[in-house]
Amino acid sequence: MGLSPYVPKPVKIVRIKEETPDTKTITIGPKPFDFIPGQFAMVTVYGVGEAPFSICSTPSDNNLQFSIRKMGSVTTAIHEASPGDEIGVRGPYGRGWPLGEMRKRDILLVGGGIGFAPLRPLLLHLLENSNKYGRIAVCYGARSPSLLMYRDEFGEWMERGVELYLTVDVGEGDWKGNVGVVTTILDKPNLNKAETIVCTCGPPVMIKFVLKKLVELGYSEENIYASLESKMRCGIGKCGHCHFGGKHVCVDGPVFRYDEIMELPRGISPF
Amino acid sequence: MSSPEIELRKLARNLLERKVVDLVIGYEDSEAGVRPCFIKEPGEVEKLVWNPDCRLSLVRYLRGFKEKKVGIVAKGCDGRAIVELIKENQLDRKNIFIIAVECNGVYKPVKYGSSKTRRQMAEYCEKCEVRVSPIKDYLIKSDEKALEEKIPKGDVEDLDWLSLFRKCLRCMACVRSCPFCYCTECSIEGFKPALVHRLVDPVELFTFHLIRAIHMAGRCVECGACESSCPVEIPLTRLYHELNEWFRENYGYVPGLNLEQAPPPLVFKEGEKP
Amino acid sequence: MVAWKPKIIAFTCWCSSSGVDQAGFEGFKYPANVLTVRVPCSAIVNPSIVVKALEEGADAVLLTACKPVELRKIAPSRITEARVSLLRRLLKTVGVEEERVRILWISSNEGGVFANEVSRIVEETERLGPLNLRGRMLEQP
Amino acid sequence: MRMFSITEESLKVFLRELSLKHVLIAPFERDGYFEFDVLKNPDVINLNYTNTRLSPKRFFLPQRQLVFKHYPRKGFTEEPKEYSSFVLFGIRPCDASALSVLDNILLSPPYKDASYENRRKNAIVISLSCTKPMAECFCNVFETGPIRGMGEDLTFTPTRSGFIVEARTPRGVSVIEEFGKLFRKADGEMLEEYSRLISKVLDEMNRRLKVDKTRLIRIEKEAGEEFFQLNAQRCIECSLCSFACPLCYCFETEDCLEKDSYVRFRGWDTCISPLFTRMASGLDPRVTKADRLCHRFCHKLSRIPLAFNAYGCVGCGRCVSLCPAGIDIREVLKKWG
Repeated sequence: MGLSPYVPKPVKIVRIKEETPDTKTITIGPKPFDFIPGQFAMVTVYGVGEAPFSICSTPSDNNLQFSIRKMGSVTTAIHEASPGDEIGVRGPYGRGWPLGEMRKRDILLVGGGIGFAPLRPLLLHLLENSNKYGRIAVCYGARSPSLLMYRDEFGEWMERGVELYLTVDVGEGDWKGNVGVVTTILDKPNLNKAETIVCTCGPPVMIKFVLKKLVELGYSEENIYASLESKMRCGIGKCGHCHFGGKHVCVDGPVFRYDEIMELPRGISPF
Repeated sequence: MSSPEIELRKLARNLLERKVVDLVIGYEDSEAGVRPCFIKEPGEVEKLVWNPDCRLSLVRYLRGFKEKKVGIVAKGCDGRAIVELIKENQLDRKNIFIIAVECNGVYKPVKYGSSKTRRQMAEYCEKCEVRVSPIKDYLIKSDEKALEEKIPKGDVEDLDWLSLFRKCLRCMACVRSCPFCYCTECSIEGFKPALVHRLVDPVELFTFHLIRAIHMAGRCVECGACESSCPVEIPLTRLYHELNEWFRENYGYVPGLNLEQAPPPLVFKEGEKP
Repeated sequence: MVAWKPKIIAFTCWCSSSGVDQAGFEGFKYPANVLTVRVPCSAIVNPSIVVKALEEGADAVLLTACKPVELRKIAPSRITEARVSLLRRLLKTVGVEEERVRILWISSNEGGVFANEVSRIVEETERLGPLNLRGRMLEQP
Repeated sequence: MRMFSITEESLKVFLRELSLKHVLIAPFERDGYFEFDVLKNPDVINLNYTNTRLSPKRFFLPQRQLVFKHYPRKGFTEEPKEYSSFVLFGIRPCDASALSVLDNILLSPPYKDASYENRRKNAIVISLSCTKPMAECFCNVFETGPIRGMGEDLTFTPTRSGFIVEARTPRGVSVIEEFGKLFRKADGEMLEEYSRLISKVLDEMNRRLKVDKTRLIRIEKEAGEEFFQLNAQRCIECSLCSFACPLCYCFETEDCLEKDSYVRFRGWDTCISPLFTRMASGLDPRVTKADRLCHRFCHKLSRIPLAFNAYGCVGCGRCVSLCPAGIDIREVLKKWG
């Protein structure tokens, strides 16, 4: 009998980095599997539980990274862990960002808060292979400047040609940038709107208004993608927790195209 | 159609038309058997029925309509449950219009895969001495004779409770159908470290049933909602009856008989003998 | 084969636990298979915890409490007494010997009494035999 | 030729020999209702039973089972490897069909549910046809009965002169070959009676409830608020419907600590529970009871068909009969079928 698909592989935590006051990025390695940007993995804290997390490191990295916000029992246990501890991981699961579609096109990434985690592997992958893709723009918003993730990498991204637009809901300290929700800066990137691929992730309310605004601004509906979230127990379409309207978030998602999102039933769909 | 049924419909129509109540909770007949129904329009009152299959206590639905004025069809035991819940500050007497119906006992349900199809009176109705709700706004007298078939009285001792508990699925139907299980988070669900885990460990079924029994002691009005909704027919009412007996023997307290007598766990006098 | 020894959990309230300590100081001997758990007051011991202890493998559960007469005003020990009485009735009903849950009145200076009583209880529990709820709940008919 | 016949006396011998060679699970009466359990003595098998109170899914998907045991000291993970084989005799065609639907769901690529696959592989499923369907039954709607189901190895059908046996899978044929002397080839008269019986019982059921199942996909789009709100008022949020259902497969996992290991169990979950979709952040895609009830029906009648190409209901009628609040899936079928 083959190994049951529900059994995680034990790996060691290599590094833990505090990203924001409530979010930590853990690095585990060596990575037990390859993945495409946008896919997720099930992370087990032995004796506590298991939860799905987006992989936020680049596919070419030898380690895996997860940015995890302290929320429930599993995430709290991860926050209390230290380098060298053993956690379980299995994956990769789900459909990632549509890399094939992105060839030679402009790309806009729209993230909100912790929702930038699934966009980071995509951004890093695009930068590594920048000759294959067009211009890259990023609109990123958070509730306050201290909640912006990966702040120390912003400089490097911009050096490598990323148009980075930041915004916060409430400014604090010496914040000089834009204040307002992320939809207020969506018109700033000057891209070829009809041809640009847009990838977005964030809280459901943000996705709702971002999608509306994007269509208003003239981005083409078939080029808009969003990554959704749901409770799940298996990651492979067996446990039934993420079954919404004929689609499993874990198998058919978490990345959905605009028209697929519109077809999802009320509740899971941000609309 | 029996005359209590006609009277019930007339009353419900009257109450709804005069806007005395916002809705009437009663029983309706369907292919799946007699089931609860929620009448909001006077035109719908013809759905209401009253017969010995009306076994599920409707009192558990009252907590969903806290702000509304609700008319409720109540048997003797249901009325007692309302009394007890008012004492526990869960219901407001002003908001409830109790349509008391004189009850001669209900049938034991004949469910899927039963080997006997004979209809019997439920065991807990056999013990019941309160056929009419102790508090009421209107009384509908019965015209029926007592149910035809009685079953012999059994002793609690001759049940093997552990083997009964073993059959339990912990589907929570007993908890959810009970008028008294109004906690928004059940003590056996949300605990960490867990007294009873989320997934059913057969060993914990013993703990589950005993904890529930302790919580029901001195409150259970023996309406049989738990027993009749149990898929594996565990006679839970017998267990809770035994604990009620303890309260009667030690404190002379029988739950739900009047609004004045406070439940013994809430009052504790100096020098009182437990 | 190792002879079976009963496992007894004793929830001791703060006052009576100093009585238990005293039994140790003064050199009274009592069986080692009594595990004491100190609690602030005997009335804090929820019957659910007692049931859980029995399920987890205790053969008997003992609650030691202050004597009701020694307390002023309301007597928490009375609450404990009532609860234990109710729980014993429940256990008897479901077919578990009621002697497996007991209450002992121990003052803070009664080490000797505690040692004597506990020895007696261990003896009586030995006579009752193992409870083995786990095994009984798991067995197939 | 896959049609055989067996007399009632030979059937008794067959069962006795079966129980000696294999672990035999069969229906019998206990405490006033019928139940499946492991039988040592096949004489207590009741062949005239209606159906069992609870579905036989627990033999394939137990209420709680071990997923793995992780030993942190030794640094390795252990999982259950093999499950014992058994013969499930006397399962009704609807419940047998539920197994074939479960095959579709749990064994669909790319990942297979290993423990289910193993149990299924090691089990011989022998069904017993319904010639007198119960009042709650509606297996005709999903073509999962009443005479022939979908997931069984052998179908036994009672007739006036003994039983007609149809071998449905190669494994079924091998069972017949193993007990060859007890079975005879079915003659023309019996075959005729068999096909007559199939249409007769089906007609009888069609008269009670006739629904076009292909139209049920509509429920996803057209499900009105009102119907579900009405039933949600009634629903008491117990998990009886899911636990009794022969193919409610959704599971929950729970991690526990043991003396020297971390263990994970999986077991039945129910979509009626408010915890089913609530995430740790407090976000819940299905907040109201009506939403959850809608999901239960949509999942069975349109979402499983969309995702797995099979219907998520086999019409056994357990949820209809057992629901304390009388919520009736047949009303959904009538409304949108």
